[in-house]
Amino acid sequence: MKEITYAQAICEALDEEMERDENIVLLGEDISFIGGNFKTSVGLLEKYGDMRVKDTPISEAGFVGMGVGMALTGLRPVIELMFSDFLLVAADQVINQAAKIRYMSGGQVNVPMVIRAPIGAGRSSAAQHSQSMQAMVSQFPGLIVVVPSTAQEAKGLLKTAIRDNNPVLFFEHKMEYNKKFLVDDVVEPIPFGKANVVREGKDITIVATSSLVMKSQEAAEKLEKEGISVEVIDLRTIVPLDIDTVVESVKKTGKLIVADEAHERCGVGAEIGFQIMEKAFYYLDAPVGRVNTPNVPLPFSPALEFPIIPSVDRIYKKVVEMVK
Amino acid sequence: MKEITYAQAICEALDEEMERDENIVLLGEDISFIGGNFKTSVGLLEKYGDMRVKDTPISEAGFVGMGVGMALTGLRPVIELMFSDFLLVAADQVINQAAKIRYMSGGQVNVPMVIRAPIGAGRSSAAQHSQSMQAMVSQFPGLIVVVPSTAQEAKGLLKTAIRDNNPVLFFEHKMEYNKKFLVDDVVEPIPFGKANVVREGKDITIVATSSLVMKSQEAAEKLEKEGISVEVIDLRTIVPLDIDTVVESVKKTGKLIVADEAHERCGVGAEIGFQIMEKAFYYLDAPVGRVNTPNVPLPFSPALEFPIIPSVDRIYKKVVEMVK
Amino acid sequence: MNVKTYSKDQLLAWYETMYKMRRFEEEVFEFYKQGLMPGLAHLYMGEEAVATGVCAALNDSDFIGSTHRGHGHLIARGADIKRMMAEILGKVDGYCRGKGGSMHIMAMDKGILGANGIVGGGIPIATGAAYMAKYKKTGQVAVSFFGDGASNEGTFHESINMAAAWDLPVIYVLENNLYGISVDIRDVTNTPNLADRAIGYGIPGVIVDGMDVTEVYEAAKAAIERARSGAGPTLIECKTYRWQGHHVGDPATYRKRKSETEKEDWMAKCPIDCLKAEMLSTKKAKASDFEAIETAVNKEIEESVNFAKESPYPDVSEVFHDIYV
Amino acid sequence: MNVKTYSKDQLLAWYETMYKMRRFEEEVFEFYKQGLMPGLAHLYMGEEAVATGVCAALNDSDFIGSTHRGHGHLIARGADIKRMMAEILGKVDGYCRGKGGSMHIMAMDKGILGANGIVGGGIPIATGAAYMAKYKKTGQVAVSFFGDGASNEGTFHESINMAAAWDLPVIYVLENNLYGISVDIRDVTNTPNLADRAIGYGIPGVIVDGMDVTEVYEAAKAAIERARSGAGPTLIECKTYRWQGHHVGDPATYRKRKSETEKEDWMAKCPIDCLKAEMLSTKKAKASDFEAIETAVNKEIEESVNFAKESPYPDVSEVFHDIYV
Ligand SMILES: Cc1ncc(C[n+]2csc(CCOP(=O)(O)OP(=O)(O)O)c2C)c(N)n1
Ligand SMILES: Cc1ncc(C[n+]2csc(CCOP(=O)(O)OP(=O)(O)O)c2C)c(N)n1
Ligand SMILES: [Mg+2]
Ligand SMILES: [Mg+2]
Repeated sequence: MKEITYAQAICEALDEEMERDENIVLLGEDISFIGGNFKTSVGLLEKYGDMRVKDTPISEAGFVGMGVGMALTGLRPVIELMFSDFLLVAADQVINQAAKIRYMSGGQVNVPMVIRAPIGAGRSSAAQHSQSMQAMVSQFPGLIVVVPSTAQEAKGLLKTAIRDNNPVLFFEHKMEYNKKFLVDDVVEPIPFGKANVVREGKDITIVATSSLVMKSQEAAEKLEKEGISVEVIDLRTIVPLDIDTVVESVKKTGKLIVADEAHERCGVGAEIGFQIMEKAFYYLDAPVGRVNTPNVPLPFSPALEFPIIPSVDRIYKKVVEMVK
Repeated sequence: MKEITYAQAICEALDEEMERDENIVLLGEDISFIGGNFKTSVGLLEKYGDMRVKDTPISEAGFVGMGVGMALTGLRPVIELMFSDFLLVAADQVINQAAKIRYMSGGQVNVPMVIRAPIGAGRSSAAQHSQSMQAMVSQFPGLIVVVPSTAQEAKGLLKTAIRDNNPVLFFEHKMEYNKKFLVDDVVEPIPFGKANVVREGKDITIVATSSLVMKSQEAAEKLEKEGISVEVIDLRTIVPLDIDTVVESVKKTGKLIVADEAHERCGVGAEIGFQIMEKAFYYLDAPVGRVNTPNVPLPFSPALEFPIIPSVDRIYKKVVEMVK
Repeated sequence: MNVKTYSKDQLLAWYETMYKMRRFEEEVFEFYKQGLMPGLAHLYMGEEAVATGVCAALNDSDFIGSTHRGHGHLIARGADIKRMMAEILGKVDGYCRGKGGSMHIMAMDKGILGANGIVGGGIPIATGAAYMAKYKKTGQVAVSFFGDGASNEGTFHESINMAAAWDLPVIYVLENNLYGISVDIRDVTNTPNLADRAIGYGIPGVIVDGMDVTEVYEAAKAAIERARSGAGPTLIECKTYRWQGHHVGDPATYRKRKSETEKEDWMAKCPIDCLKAEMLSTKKAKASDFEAIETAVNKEIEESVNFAKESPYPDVSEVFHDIYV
Repeated sequence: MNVKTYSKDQLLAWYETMYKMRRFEEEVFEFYKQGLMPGLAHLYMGEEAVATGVCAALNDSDFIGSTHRGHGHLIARGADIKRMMAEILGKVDGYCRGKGGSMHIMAMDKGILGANGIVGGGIPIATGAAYMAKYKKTGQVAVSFFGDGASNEGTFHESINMAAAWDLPVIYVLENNLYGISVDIRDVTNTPNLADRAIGYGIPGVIVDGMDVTEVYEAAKAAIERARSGAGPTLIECKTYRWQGHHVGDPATYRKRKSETEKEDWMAKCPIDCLKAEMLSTKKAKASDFEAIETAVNKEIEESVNFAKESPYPDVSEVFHDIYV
């Protein structure tokens, strides 16, 4: 075990995978000389050279599309978008191209590429740099959508993403980058589509993504002191979705909250809530609850931003509301 | 009353509004000389000239962004995207700019613009020309999302869209364009956020969007002969969402199907189903059902495409499954 | 037309390729008229010299990226016309098992990175193949075909800029057929020669007569050599014209706005007829040489039509295959 | 520096504007260092002559579109620095009631279409304002400011092409400060002068010394006259440099890759100091003239700092306002 930051864990996953497979090439803005805007590729330029760690111009559609071409011809590009908000500039290449080419070709080809992108609010970055794009991309078949929680999870899931032969959207939470976590000395790839029960409980289940896993655990600890026993599930991947683990948990607890930082409408909470209604209707003791960013653009001022970020407190209150 | 096609109804709405307000300017590919790829602007070039009916280059991000600038400075652009799939090429301008500028400016400005775009499968247009983008854009606050059903509805709702001071995504169903409908001689704007009960029933409610309203009505007629009474609600707008009308109906019928052609995951069905669970949990006799395009890209071959399109038959079967 | 430099075999091979494209698409058009074809198709008729000249200068292991108007590119790369035909009819023996259709035919075994339904969508993809070739030092090059209309998409700009900055082995072949659907390129740019855009990226921009296969071949050969040598990309603008409307069924009323005889003037430059006439008049070949080719091609086309018609539709279970590996 | 042509008042007005920008951002930097400022800010220091020269040539009713590095553009257009300061601190008296922050200040009353957090995102928006002006025949022009990095976004290409095709009254001001964050523009383009890209659109591309307010003014004036006369857009590339890192707190280690003294060499060309020195040496003005300006500006800055600090944060209920009309 060692203590490293979430950013370092990403770095290590990239490094270990690049060392293993020379077909892995990194593309992105400011990833080489300065090691990435969030310092997730420090030292890789020096080690792997500038054809494998490529600083791109500010041309997201262009370099994501280039990644698609690289993936079709034998490479395994790992692309960094500096903020997940910029997916919108490259959306056609991600959703109309990468996600669909295998299907449109009748299975002739794979598109083994990873797009890494930071999500989340909390830095007063305002409406164009604070979004969480995991719900939007989940609408479209053909993509795998990963929302890692801790540094350990991020490292293991990123390895899986890089080895996967499908286009993977890998969302890192920008508020976690500088936090320290305990991480195993050797981290193996973590399989996709298998949610992780990180805390057992019996009164209510929270299924959470990304940093909301840690926030849910924190809320659960507080709630335990008040006699409420909370089960927390780290969803890990939205696509594929491990609904079975959630169903099992709900059969036990009878109550469910879905916590995801994307906007509420047509979000991950709606999808999981709907599926639980289909698959565990008669076990539910109450309607499923959700904790999201409300349907407003992210405001700049901390006086406005903090109240709407899904927080430990908001999760705590939602549990109390549903359990009491 | 007169009989006109859905495309003609769109044309008429554009014409009547342009006549009324010289600030309305149309932009899009092939909209002027040939009157639009789906013939929804025939005759308008001749009547309003080429500064008001402008054929653009194939530069969707550019001309949608231009529309934003026009809207900020007093015009009311109405932009045609030839297929809703191409929203992805212009997604940043729609979602990061148009949807957020009012908010980011603290309410200083409005962005009165309409983006019209055809949705839907059924023409063997394959994965990049058959998508239904209404669920994706609904994720993002700041946009109004309209999904008209008949020609009459399209005409009335398009007028409202053009007079609205917010960015409006207006999705027309491409399989309707050439169909004939009875339309009132004078069509008034239809308010947003007010769903329309188009058929009363007592055993189950279907809330549907776009062409699935007509398909649901057709299914309901068949079902009536078999003694099943179906209430059909035309949702009209996804944002704002008139959940109250759906709740009222479900209180009566106890059962709900949501029919929308976008992909299932994180779709309109998930959102409405979730809200119904929250707001009418104890009235529901069964889990909410949904009829969507399954989570696969749209295939080209009719042998593959037809079975997955939300059809009268699929709606019919879903009702039978839920009512029996 | 510079037929002198080339051997009879070479010239006849080009003739054969162009003739095959033309015949192929005549049958596609028939499919449409007979209501046999699902969806639409965008015919390359009239532009045959472009794909033929460019692909003749490529090695077998090189890559091409194609467009919605892709039949010609694919045939020039030697794609199996039986499987193309079957794909166009949505049959299971098609290249994409019926999932792609005319606008999405891909043939990775021929280095064909796919046709593309998104205008401009394929330009960065071909550029990525060139990046691979440069990094892996494979000596391959990539050709990106696209239209005048596509040159106004942001991806054109972004891709060429990166290729120029990094000397990627890619050739951008701009098929300027004057129109993007109904829109005259001259109404939506201020650039009489789109090849001039190359200047802004510090790469060569070449204009060629896209109706003359020899001229296209020469420009492509030079650009490909340059790319393979590590000197970077070239933009080649081929001036050409499509005989048919934008897609089968388009009446193309917009053509007469600038000139009543626009279509007829261009048809007089038919790349196939002109090559034949030039070879006959310079005695490079005899009428019987052409007849032999035509007979053989017609037979092949007939076979491919029958193959496609007889091929079954995919089973509905296929809907759920091929999304994820 | 061509100070001769201009009146003392004119020159001192430019001095004042540039000095105000500099002082404004020194205080923003202080906010950051003292932990008073939420988020980040991108400082314009060093580039003051560009916005000053361009905006001096505009009429009050014209439009500008700004970027993430927008303080200078706004001040040059006469935006209220009190409300700018308050916005940067996220206060309710800010231009955007605290909802936008440094990167999204908008001031429609000054024709400022907004700063923009998306690189390249503002270019089509400014172009749209020009479309409005042309259609409504208002005689207004629009200026779009953006960086060297932004010139590699697709929106740059698409917007300029449309403006050129339709002779829209818009001026594209490319602030080439050599870097997009840490990326040296010379590593990601093959185009020593980005102004050359104008050739591909058939419009004038002008290169100016962005450290010299008089040169910028002259180029802007010519381009604006051209635009207003209906002759269409111009691309002006201003060669400039930013004193600070990409944003407050960026150590900017990447600068020394090409030259150890890169920053110092550029700082020696400080647009403010150089104008002052030139005016003093040519006896256009006396030291006391500058002192008077500086004192007045410093007072105004101090007031704006106090105003911003004292302004309250918006009430949390504001979260749900201003999304829809
Ligand atoms: C992004 C996008 N925008 C618009 C279209 C619709 N469309 C299909 S082909 C076409 C014209 C393309 O013109 P050009 O690039 O010149 O190719 P050509 O058809 O002339 O060969 C258009 C506008 C599309 N498929 N994709
Ligand atoms: C679409 C998009 N991509 C990337 C970024 C991150 N980013 C912010 S500023 C910047 C550099 C911009 O460089 P340039 O246009 O030269 O402007 P400068 O900062 O030098 O003034 C980048 C990459 C962004 N905000 N938007
Ligand atoms: Mg064309
Ligand atoms: Mg710069």
